[in-house]
This record gives sequence, C-alpha cells and structure tokens, in this order.
Amino acid sequence: MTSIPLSAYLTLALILFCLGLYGALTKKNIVIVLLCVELMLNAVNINLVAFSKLGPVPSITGQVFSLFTISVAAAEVAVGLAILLALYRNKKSVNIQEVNTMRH
Amino acid sequence: MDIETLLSFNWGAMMPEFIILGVLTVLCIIDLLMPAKYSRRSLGWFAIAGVLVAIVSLLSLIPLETTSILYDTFRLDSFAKAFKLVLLFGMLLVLLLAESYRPGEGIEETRGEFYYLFLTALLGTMVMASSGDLITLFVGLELLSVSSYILAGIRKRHLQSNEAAMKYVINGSIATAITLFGMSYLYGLTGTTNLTEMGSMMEQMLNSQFQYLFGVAFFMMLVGFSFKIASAPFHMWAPDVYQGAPTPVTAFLSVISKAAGFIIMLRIIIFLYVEAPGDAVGAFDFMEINHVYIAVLAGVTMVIGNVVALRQSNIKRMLAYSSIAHAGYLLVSIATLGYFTSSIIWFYLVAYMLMNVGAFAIVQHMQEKTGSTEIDSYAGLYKSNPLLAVTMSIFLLSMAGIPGTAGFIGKMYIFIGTFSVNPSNYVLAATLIGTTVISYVYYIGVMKQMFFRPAFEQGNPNRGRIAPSLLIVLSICVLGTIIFGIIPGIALDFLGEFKQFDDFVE
Amino acid sequence: MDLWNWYQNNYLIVVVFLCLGVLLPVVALSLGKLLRPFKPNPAKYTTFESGVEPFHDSRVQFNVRYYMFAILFVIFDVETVFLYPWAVAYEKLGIVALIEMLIFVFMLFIGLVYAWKKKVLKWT
Amino acid sequence: MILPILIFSPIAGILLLLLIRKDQERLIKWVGTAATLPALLLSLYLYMQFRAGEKLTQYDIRLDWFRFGSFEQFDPNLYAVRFELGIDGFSLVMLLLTSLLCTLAAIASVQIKKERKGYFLLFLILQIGMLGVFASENLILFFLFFELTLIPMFFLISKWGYEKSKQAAYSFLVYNGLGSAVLLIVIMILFAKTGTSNIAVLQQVIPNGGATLIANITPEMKYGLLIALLVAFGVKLPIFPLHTWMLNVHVQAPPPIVMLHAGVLLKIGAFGLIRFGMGIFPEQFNSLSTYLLILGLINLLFGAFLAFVQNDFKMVLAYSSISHMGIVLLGLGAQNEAGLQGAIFQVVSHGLIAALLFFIVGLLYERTSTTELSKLGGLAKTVPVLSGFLLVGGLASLGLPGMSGFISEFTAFLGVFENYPLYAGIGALGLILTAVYMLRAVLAITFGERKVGAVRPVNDVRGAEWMPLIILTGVIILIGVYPALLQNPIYDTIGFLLTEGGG
Amino acid sequence: MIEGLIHEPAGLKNFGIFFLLATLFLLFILGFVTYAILSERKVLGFMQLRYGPSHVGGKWGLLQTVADVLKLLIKEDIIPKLADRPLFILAPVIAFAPAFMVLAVIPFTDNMQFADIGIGLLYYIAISGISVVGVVSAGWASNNKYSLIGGMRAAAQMISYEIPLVMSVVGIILLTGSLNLNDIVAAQENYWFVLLQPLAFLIFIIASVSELNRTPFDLPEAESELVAGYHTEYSGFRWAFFMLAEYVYLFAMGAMTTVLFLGGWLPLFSFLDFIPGAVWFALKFSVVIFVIIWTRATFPRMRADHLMEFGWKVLLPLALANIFITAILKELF
Repeated sequence: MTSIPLSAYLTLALILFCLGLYGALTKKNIVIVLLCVELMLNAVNINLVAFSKLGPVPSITGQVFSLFTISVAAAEVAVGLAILLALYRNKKSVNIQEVNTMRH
Repeated sequence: MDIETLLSFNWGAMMPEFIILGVLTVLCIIDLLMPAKYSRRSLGWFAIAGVLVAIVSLLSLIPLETTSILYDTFRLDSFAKAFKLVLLFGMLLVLLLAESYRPGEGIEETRGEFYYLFLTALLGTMVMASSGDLITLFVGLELLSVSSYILAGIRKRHLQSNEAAMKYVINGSIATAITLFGMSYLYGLTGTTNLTEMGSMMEQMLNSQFQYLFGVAFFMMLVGFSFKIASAPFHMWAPDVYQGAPTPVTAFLSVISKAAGFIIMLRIIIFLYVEAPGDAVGAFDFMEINHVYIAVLAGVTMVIGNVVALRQSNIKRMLAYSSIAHAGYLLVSIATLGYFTSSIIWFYLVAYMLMNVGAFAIVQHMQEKTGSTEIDSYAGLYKSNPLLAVTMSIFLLSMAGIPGTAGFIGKMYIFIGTFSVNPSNYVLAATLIGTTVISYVYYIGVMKQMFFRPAFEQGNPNRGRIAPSLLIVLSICVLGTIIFGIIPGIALDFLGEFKQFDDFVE
Repeated sequence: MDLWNWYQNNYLIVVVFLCLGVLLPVVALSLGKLLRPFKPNPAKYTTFESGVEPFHDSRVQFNVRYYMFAILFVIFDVETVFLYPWAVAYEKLGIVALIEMLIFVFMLFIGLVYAWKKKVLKWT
Repeated sequence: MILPILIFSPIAGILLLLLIRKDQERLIKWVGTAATLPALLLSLYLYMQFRAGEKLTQYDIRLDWFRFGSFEQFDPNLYAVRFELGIDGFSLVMLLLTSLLCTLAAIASVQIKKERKGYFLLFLILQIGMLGVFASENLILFFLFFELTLIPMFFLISKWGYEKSKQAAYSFLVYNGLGSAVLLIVIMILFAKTGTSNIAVLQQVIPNGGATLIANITPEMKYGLLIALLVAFGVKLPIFPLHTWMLNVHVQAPPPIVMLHAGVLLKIGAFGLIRFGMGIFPEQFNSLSTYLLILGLINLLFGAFLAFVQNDFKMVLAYSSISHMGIVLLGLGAQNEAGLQGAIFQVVSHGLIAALLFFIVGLLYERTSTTELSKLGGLAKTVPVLSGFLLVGGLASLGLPGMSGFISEFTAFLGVFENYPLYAGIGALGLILTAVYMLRAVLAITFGERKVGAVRPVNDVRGAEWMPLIILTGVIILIGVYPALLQNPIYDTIGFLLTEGGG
Repeated sequence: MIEGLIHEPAGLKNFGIFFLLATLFLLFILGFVTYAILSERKVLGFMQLRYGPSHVGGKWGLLQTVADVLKLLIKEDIIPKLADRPLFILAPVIAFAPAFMVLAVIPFTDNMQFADIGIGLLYYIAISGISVVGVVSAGWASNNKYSLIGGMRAAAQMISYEIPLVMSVVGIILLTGSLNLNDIVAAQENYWFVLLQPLAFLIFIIASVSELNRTPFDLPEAESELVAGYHTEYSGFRWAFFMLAEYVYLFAMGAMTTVLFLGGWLPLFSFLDFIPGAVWFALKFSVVIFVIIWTRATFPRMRADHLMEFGWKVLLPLALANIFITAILKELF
C-alpha cells in the first residue's frame, strides 16, 4: 500500500497558505482578499486532516477541528461579505485602497 | 456520551456562560418579535441586568475548586475566574456606554443587535478564558472576532463605520488564518487538542525538528494574539477601526477584546510553552530562549504606539495609539514571565479598563454634544464643564501613569515583575519608562486643550446634560481609578483570593 | 489490502468520469471545427441587446439581493455539514445528540427568522 | 499623627476652595494663604519639640498599605508597601523651609491676577507633594509625592507664567518626567530585588547584604543604580548638562512659583542625593566622589560664567542657582563632615536666598514690566526700600559673612580643602566670580542711570509685601549669625551618613 | 466484469477499462438525452393536444433530435467580441462535467454501478452543486445584460433550493445511518422512503425541479423576459452543451429520486422480484421523468419573488421540521 507522505500534504498546505497570504496582502479587490483568506483557511484544513490521518500521533480530533474551521470560515466570510455590501452601498467601490477616509 | 456522563458534569461551573447565553438568546428573540415601532432602549438595561447576574454567579463560584467539565474542554480554574470577572465587569461598563449611545442617526434600526452582539462577543471571551482545549479556544476567539466585526460596522449607513468594519474583517481574518495555521501544527505534532495533554507531550519532545515546528506554531499564533491585543506589527488596524467604530464598540475593542487577547496568550504560553524544551537536550525551556522576541515586540509596540500618538489630532486615534502602547506595556510583563505575570496582567487590565472606558465615555459624550472627535473640540471644556474636564484629566493621568492613579500601580507592578526575574531585562524596562515619558506629552496635550484653550464660539455646546448611564460609568471609573491608585490593596488582596493562580500554573 | 484496492478503484472511476466530462465538450467542439463554417462578420460578433446597439459595460452592479442570498446560503450550507455526520451517526449518538442538534438548529433557525424579519428574504 | 496632619493639612484648604465661587477672589486668596499656615505652625512646633530635646522618631507613622503577591506565610514584609512617614533632623529642616516658603509664596501670590481658584488649588497640591517628599520613610511613598509635584507645577508654569511659559512647562515636564522615570526604575529595581521599599531597611540591607535580599545586587549594579540616581536627581538639582529646562522655568514661571521652585523643588534633588545616594550606596558614592567634585566645579564655574554675561536678571539668578548647586555637589564630594554639613547648609540657605531674590524680581517686574538689566537702573532712587532688600539678597547670595550664604559656602569649602585642596582652589575662583556677577547685576539695577522711572512712577514696597521680605531677610541673617539653629538638627543625619551608613 | 476488476490494484490498465466502460455509458446517456428531448416534446405535445415532432425519422419523429444535433454541429461558432473569451469557452464545460460526474455513483441495479463509494450521497450533492458555477460563468463571460441577469438569477435560485434539497435527504440518512447509496436502497426493502418520508419526497422533487431550472422554476432562461438567460450569447455546439448538461442533470435527478425514495431497483412487491432490477429501475425512473415533464406542462412560470420566498420561507423550515420529526419519531420507536 503506497500512500502519499505527510510532508507532501504539509507542503501543499503551506503553498496554498502562502498563496492565500500573498493574495490577501496584495490584492486590491476586497472580494478577492476574502477569497484568499478562505484559501488560507483551507490550507489549515488540509493540514488538520493530513495530521489527523498521517501525523505522528494520528487522532480523529483533527477532523473535528477542521469542521469547526469550516464553519468559522463560513461565518467569517458571511460577515465579511455583509460588511462589504454595506461599504459598497455607501462608497460604490470594492477597492481596498479607497477605504481610506480616515487616514491622515 | 450518554445522559449519565452528561449529568455527572458540574454544570454549575458554567453558570455565568449559561446566563449570558440565555440572556442574549432571549434578547435576540425579543428584538425580533417586538414591533418595529417600539424603542429598543430598554433591551440595554436587560442586557446589563444579565451581565450583573452573571457577575454574581461568578462571584459565588469563586470558592469552588478547580473544575473541568466536558472532558477538560472547559476549565474553571482561578485564572478563568479572575479574568472572567474582569471581562464581565468591563462588559458592564461598555454596555452602560452602549445604553446611552445616541449618535444621531444610524443606530436605532440595529439597536437590538447592538446589545446582544456585545453579549455574544462577551460569551466568546469567557469561553476563551476558561477553555482547556484548542478547539474551544479557537471557537471562543472567533465568536469574539465575528461579533466584533459586526459591531464595528453596526452603523450601516455611516461610511467610517463601514470602513472600520471592513478593515477589521480583513485584518482579523488574515490574522485568524495565520493563528489557525499555527494551531494546526501544534495539533499535528501532539495529536491532541487538549491543552494539558498537549503541554505534557511537548515537554517530552526533544526532537529539534519538532521544536522548530513548535517555534513556527508559536510565532504564527503570536500573530493572531498580537492582532487581538493590537500590538506591533499587527496594530495597523487599530487606529482606523477605533476611529470609525461607534464609541462603545471602540471601548469594547480596546478593553475587552484586548483583555481576551492577553488571556488567550497567557493560557497558550503557560499551558504549552513554559515547560516545553527549547533546545535538543532540554537544557533550556522554550520561553527562556524565545522571550527575547516577545521583548522586541513589546519594545517596538511601545515605541510605535507612543511616538505615533504624538501626531494625532483625533482623540479616538490618539487613544488607539495609546492603547497600542498599553499593549506594549503588558507585553513587557509577558516577555519577562515570572511569578507575578498573571497577577500583573490582571491588575493592569483592571486599571486599564477603568481608565480607558472612562475616557471613551467622555469621548462619546463629547461626540454627541459637539459632533466631533477632534482633540480641538475639547478646547475650553474646563470652562464649560469643569467636572468633565477634571474627570477626563484623571483618566489621562492614569494612562500616563502618574502616581495616585491605578495606572501607576499597574506600571509599578510591571516593573516589579520585570525586575524580580533573573536576569532582568533592563533595556525593556528602560524602553517602557522612556516611552511613558513620551506619552506624557500627548496626554497632557489633551489636558492643555481642556484647561487652557478658549472654547470655540459655536454657542457653547458642551454644557450638555450627561446621560444617567454615562454618569454611572464615569463615577465607577473615576472612583476605581483613584481608589486603586491610592489603596490598591483592595484589588491586590482580592487577587490573593486566587492564590497567585497556583492551580493554573501548576 | 483488498479494501484498499476497492477503495482506490472506486475513486479512479470518479476520475474517469471527470476526464470524460471534460473531454466530451473538448472533442466535440474540436471535431465541430472541421464541419462548421467560418464566415466572420462584425455584426455577428456584437453582443445581443434586443436589436439596439449595446451601450455601457454590461457588468452592471448586481442587485444586493444576490449577495444576501449568497451569505444565507453559506451559513445554511455549513449547517448541513454538521447535520450530515450527525444523521449518519445518529443511532450511536442518541438522544443527547438530538437535543444538542435541536439547540444548534434552533439557533440557526433564529438566524433564518432574523433574515425574514429584516426582509432579506424578500425579492423585489 | 502629627506628620500626616502636617503633610495633608493643605487638603482642608483645597476642600474649602472647592466650595468657594470663582469670582470671590479675595476670599480665595485668604483661604489659599491660610491653608498653608497649619503646616508652618506644625513644623515650627516640631522644631520646638526637637529643640526641647524630644526624640524625632516618636513621630514615625507606619500603616499597612498594600502588598504585591501573597507571601504572608513566608515573610509579611516581603513586597509589602507601607505608608511610612518619619523625620530626622535634616528632613525637619527641609519641612520647615518648605512650609515657610509656601506661606510666603502664597502671600506673594497677590501678583496672580487671573483664575485664582485654580491657581491656589494647584498650589496647595504642590505643597502636599513637597512636604510629603521630605517626610517619606518609604521609597515608593517618596516617589508618589515626588511625582505629585510634577503635574501642578506643569500647570502652574504653563497657565500663569509669562509669554513662553508653555514651552518652559513642556521642557519642565519632559526633563523631570525623564528624571522621575529614571528614579522610578531605580526604586523598582531596589524594591523588586529586596522586597522592601523602606529607606531605613534599605540603608541597612544594600551595603551589608542583609537577609531580605531576594536577588543578589552586584557591585556593578550598585554603581549603575547610583549613577541612575545621580541622573534622576541631577535633573532636579540641576547638574550641568541637564539644566536647560530649569532656565526656562526660572524665566517663564510666575514669581511665587519660582520662589518655590528655586527654594524647594531644586532642593529635592540634593535631598534625594544625600538621602538615597549617600544613604543607600555609601561605598559607591565614596568612590564616585571625584566625579562629583568635577561635576560640582563645572556647575559652579559654568553657572557663574554664564550668569556674568546675562542681560536678564532672572537669567542671572537662574545661572546663579546652577552655580550654587555646584557648591552642594562639591560639599557632597568632599566626603567628610564639614563638606556634608556645608552642602546641607547650602541647600537651606540657597532656598531662602533664592526665594527672597525671586520675590524681589516679581515685585520689580510688577512695577517695571521688565527684568532686563539694560532697561533697569537707578531704582535706588525711586524704590529705596526694595533696592535695599535686593542688595541684601545679592550680598547673601555671594556669601557675605554674617549671612547664611557665607556659613554654607565656608563650611563646604572647608570640607573640600581638607580632602581635595586642588578642587577647592579652583572652586574658590567660582566664589569670586559669584561676587562679580552678582554685584554687577544688583548694582546695575539699583544704581546707575534711571531708565524705567522716567516712563512710569514706581511704587515702593507696600502692604503684604513687607512680610516675605522681612521674614526671609531675617532668617537669612539669623542663620548667618547663629548657625547652630541649623547645625543641631542635621548633626544626627550627618553622623549617620558618615559612620553607620558608610559602615 | 467490474466486480473482478475492482479488487485489483488500481493502475493504468484499470483506468483504460474503466474509461472504455464509461465511454459506453456516456454514449448511452447521449442516447437518453436524444430521446428524452424527443419524449418531452412528445409528451408536451400530447398534453397540449398537438402532435409534437413527427416528420423527421419516421412516424414518430424518431430522428428529430439527431437532426437538431447535427444542425447545431454545423452551425458557425460565434464568440462575441466583448466576451471574456477563456471563461466563455470554459463555462459549458464547467456546466456539463459535474452533471456527468455525478452519474458515476448512482446504483442502477444491485450490480450495475460504476463507483460504489461510501459517501455517495454526499458526493452527489457536492458535485451537482458545482454546475451552478458554469451557469454563472456563462452569464458573466457573455458580457450581455440578459445573460448576466440570467446567470445571477440562476445562481440565486440554485443556491436557494440547494439547501432544502440537501436537507430533505437528511431524514433518509437518519433512517439508514449511511451515506452509501446501496445501503439506502437496501434500507427500503420493506417500505420505500416515499412512504416514510413523504414530506422529504415532496421537498426533494420541488427542489430538484428548481435545481434543473425547469418550468415552473425556469426563470434563469425565461425566454419572454431574458431572451434566453445565461446562454443568450451561446450558439452552435456550445449552446448544445448547456442543453446536454441540463438533460444529463435531469437524468441524474431522476435516477437519484428513484434511488432515494422509490427503492431503486427493488421490486414493488417482493413476489414480483422475478422481474430484473434494471427493469424496475427503468420503470420508476420513467415515472419520475414523466412527472417532471408533466409538471412543466402544467404549471405556469413562478414569479421571481415568489420563487425565492417559497424556497426560504416554506421549503427550508419544512425540511428542518422534517429532520427533527424523523429524528424524534426514530427516537420514540
């Protein structure tokens, strides 16, 4: 039985995470930023599930944790979108660089 | 899990949480079913009453021994008790602020939500305070975060409020993701999410690769905490969010959210990292080697917070930077982890809560009367409302750490903690004191406006009556600031009740 | 080992279906290229707009409603993520889990009622 | 209970003032002045008791205040902070000086024209702070009172001062803030490492390595702490490179406040240096004495030179203060009885003289609206009495025999000559310079061509102004003629510092 | 044949064989689609008292759809100038692939199933949700106002009805305790779930009609208001793929309904089990498809606001209620 080693999953997760982080920090469109955050959270899920199956101390907890992560991510993105809507209604823009009326 | 095991738990230990949960659910339903024409004001008092009941029930739990229920996911140890008390009390003050929050427009349609979202956030912090499990910790953290995102943007039609919320969400969710990534490593290496088990697993790990990953996990989690407590390098959100968010929310963020950040930080560090080995042979503990980084963080935070605060012309922004600086002071105490650390943080948080909520109460009042949060608008306050000016000065002086105020005792305590560990970090202490002196300038700057500048001509708007709930907040805060400054024994002896958290530190 | 093979093969089939699902349009369209005529004409390439000349960019602002429903969807979809494992393991979990799930769904139901009351569910 | 009553007696005045309406200016003035009296009377009473041979230790007060951590089972004293007040001869003298100057400054505050209520409130808070500093037996308490002087002082300077008082107040705040910050660090290190903040206990523990020492304090650290103390009190004193703020304050603050500032606040630095620097780190202090002497010389000569070239009389006085504080340092550096005695004498005597001179400056400014030497002149003709007092003050300042200044400078230099004749020789140069610049300034004002009088009539001393002038001159001469008045109380302190503490 | 193969180690050989089998199946599906369209037209014609296609390919118009497809194949391929080209090309693929993929797990009889995976039901629901992405992409990529509105409507509608759809089957999962479709069929040995879960069945049918974007829920492609909705700009074979996806999806839905509620290949009564399972399945499946076509003929198109409100305010609470009624009943008995 050959199976993919843990390190492969971890690397994949890390790559995803870095991509997400990069996007979240550099993108201008807020929707894309929120999506990038989702990407990061999904990287976490990969980590958790991989560890829970292949980690040094496998246990089911990781999968439970990932369920929580998923729901939290959903809540976060829902709130994020809602706030974005409110912002858009007042500002007519989803560009993160235009969210700056308070900067001096 | 069958019914017997479920009933065998001592659910009484969770009473305060249940009370808050119940109150917020009821509030939520009432708010939904109440016809739109009725004002939601009275709901605020209901929430306040709920928090009061929770405080009472928590006080009655103090004699209870350390209990852990739900398979050690929920722990009621002395640490949890002490800090939950701070959180609840702070919430009480913030809710009083919220009760009297009348920004003119943009809040009445969501006033019901305004109150119960505070309670959900509070519930999150309380769960964090007594969580014995990474998952609970994380869920608590997120409950707090998501509620505060909404709270920051609760004035839907107010552009600044929107912007604040947007910034907060983006920064917050990035920080969450990073924290979570760190947590996933922790889980992966130990195979458990229970903090106690995790800690004992980590103690035994001498594999340097694993230790490296622990380190990575630690710093990733540090990102999340440093976001919550608004310390450098993740403080950038704070000024904008503080300025844009409704004032009670700002008070909430700067006090309770920050307190929660420190609580979770302490829990993670003390449960997991204090005993973890820091090198391959286990000669040094993890924190012994890595406290330097926290110290650097603390130093940078203090410097940035205080220096940038000098240039602010908006009082909420100024208070934001000041609160960043305060986070730095508290980080000093974490960087020099020792016997006193938990007590120091407890006391400082209490002091900080009193002075900060007080200051924001005045900011809120002034914002409603003058419609501005610029420091200029405080000009001549002493003429038009001397009592308010003096009260504000007391808070500012306490923040500056002038003797006779709670803030001073707090700083003193930090120093004692810093110097009583060996080897003491004198550079950090010097930074702390140096930046404190810098902070005098901007705190005094506000006082100068209030006392020396002539008021604007606009028909003397400052002579407004102070709302009763605001008055309660102000009197509690002033009295607390002064009493804890002159006879801090009250609070310190109360801390003695918890026996220096010996069951927590183990 | 046998189970493992069985497991792998089943997912291999899924992959096969995926490949086919993608291949069919690709092949069909490529083959179609050989059959279909190609007579370009500027008028053919304009966007259809009931006979008038197209004006403005058509990526107009979406109605806010769509986002509202998207948000609601996300929340309730995640709810089902919890419902499924619970339903599968219901026999083992028993009444306690039922009560817990009732509480959970009740909370979400409040959310639905909230959206209802806030007139989010109205499509106008 | 005398001590707490003495220190907190101004609170009665504060409460009364709070009840009075803003526009009743006369009443405010009376209440404000009267509120300073109890402290004066009580300290005089204490002084009488002391003269009558009573032991000062009987007035000590120790109350449990608060504690950090819970160590009751090991040692009830560990990390406990107590409310400890107590006096010895030296602090008694300082209390007397403070309360006297406070009363006089309150009388002098007639010059304050605006917002008297706020002024007196801050004034009384300032008084509490100053009195408390000298009576604290506990480092933390000391620091509390020390800081308590800071904020009222800031507001007094910036609100009731002259044109550029805001800047002066800020530089005051920043310098003193830094100074007290350094002081706080020292106190906290001592407290954290020993678990106690009682000065007497520390004086035992630190040099001898007593039982309550929690962590070892290495000799290097002791040096570090001492130098930090030197910086902290050096700002207050002020010692040469840290002095700029003080010039601003002297020039910009309202005269009654400068009286207090030059008379008392600067002396806190010297007091602290003697009490803590010498008391807690005697060995290290001893080995640093050469540097102290050098610093003292620099202060003395630098102050004197610059005083010589000033055009503003206030600046002359400000630099003269720096110069005189150099003598204190010299006396401390001498490390013998005479030197120490001289230093303490100088502290008291300069307090009196500076107060007198600044009071006169205030009167002058009120009459002529200027303090510039080039614009003043020939005042002896128009205001003979005032000019007379000015002359007396100037002479006292330059150390004319028969006045307090002479006694202090003489004893200080006696001490220095004994151990370090070279430094004393150089220092003597400074004394000559003092005479030169002081006479230049005073003579330029009193004699010479009349300049201001021509512009507007100048009144001589009148009404309540007599009292400070007479009392201060009287005390200066009294000490100059009968130094035992001072010598007796401070004898014990000196003995302690040189024998017991030096161990 | 599959039986033996499935226990061998996975490899290229398996892949090849599976590929061939799946291709056969695909051809079968294409055949189904061809005749489903024809039958739909016929049934509609019958219900509306007309003939439907009757000329091409003999008496019943048997080759009508084939001719239609050929016509589409030789139509010019037009991609509007302003369209988002890559997405425009990709959209039909995204719409079609999931619809085909879900067929992999459906058990047609007890031994005729491609992939017997443990979480078949979840797989079905998860994958079928993706096709909405294709629809939205098409609407967006066309850069046409009608398309965009159509696409957005489709998205809103599909996600709204996805939730009742997904929740309605929770009752079945509760009763069987498995997500495996074989287990679900096996659990209907005695009673079909349409009897035990009538409410769920109703919700499922309504939601699936809506998921299919068929009348009365065909707002995304409402000809009269949106020209043709999200595929206004599509023509030729690209357009054909949307149609194909729709009908493959119809096939999948019908099969799923059969499996979940009508006992799959199980006979109506146990004494009738001499008739092969495939026949039973085909019968039940045909009934379902017929009902769906019948619905199309019977109901008028719903108004957009009614449509959404119906989904959220009626179906969702009902689905939730169904879950808990099932759970409580199961707890009691």
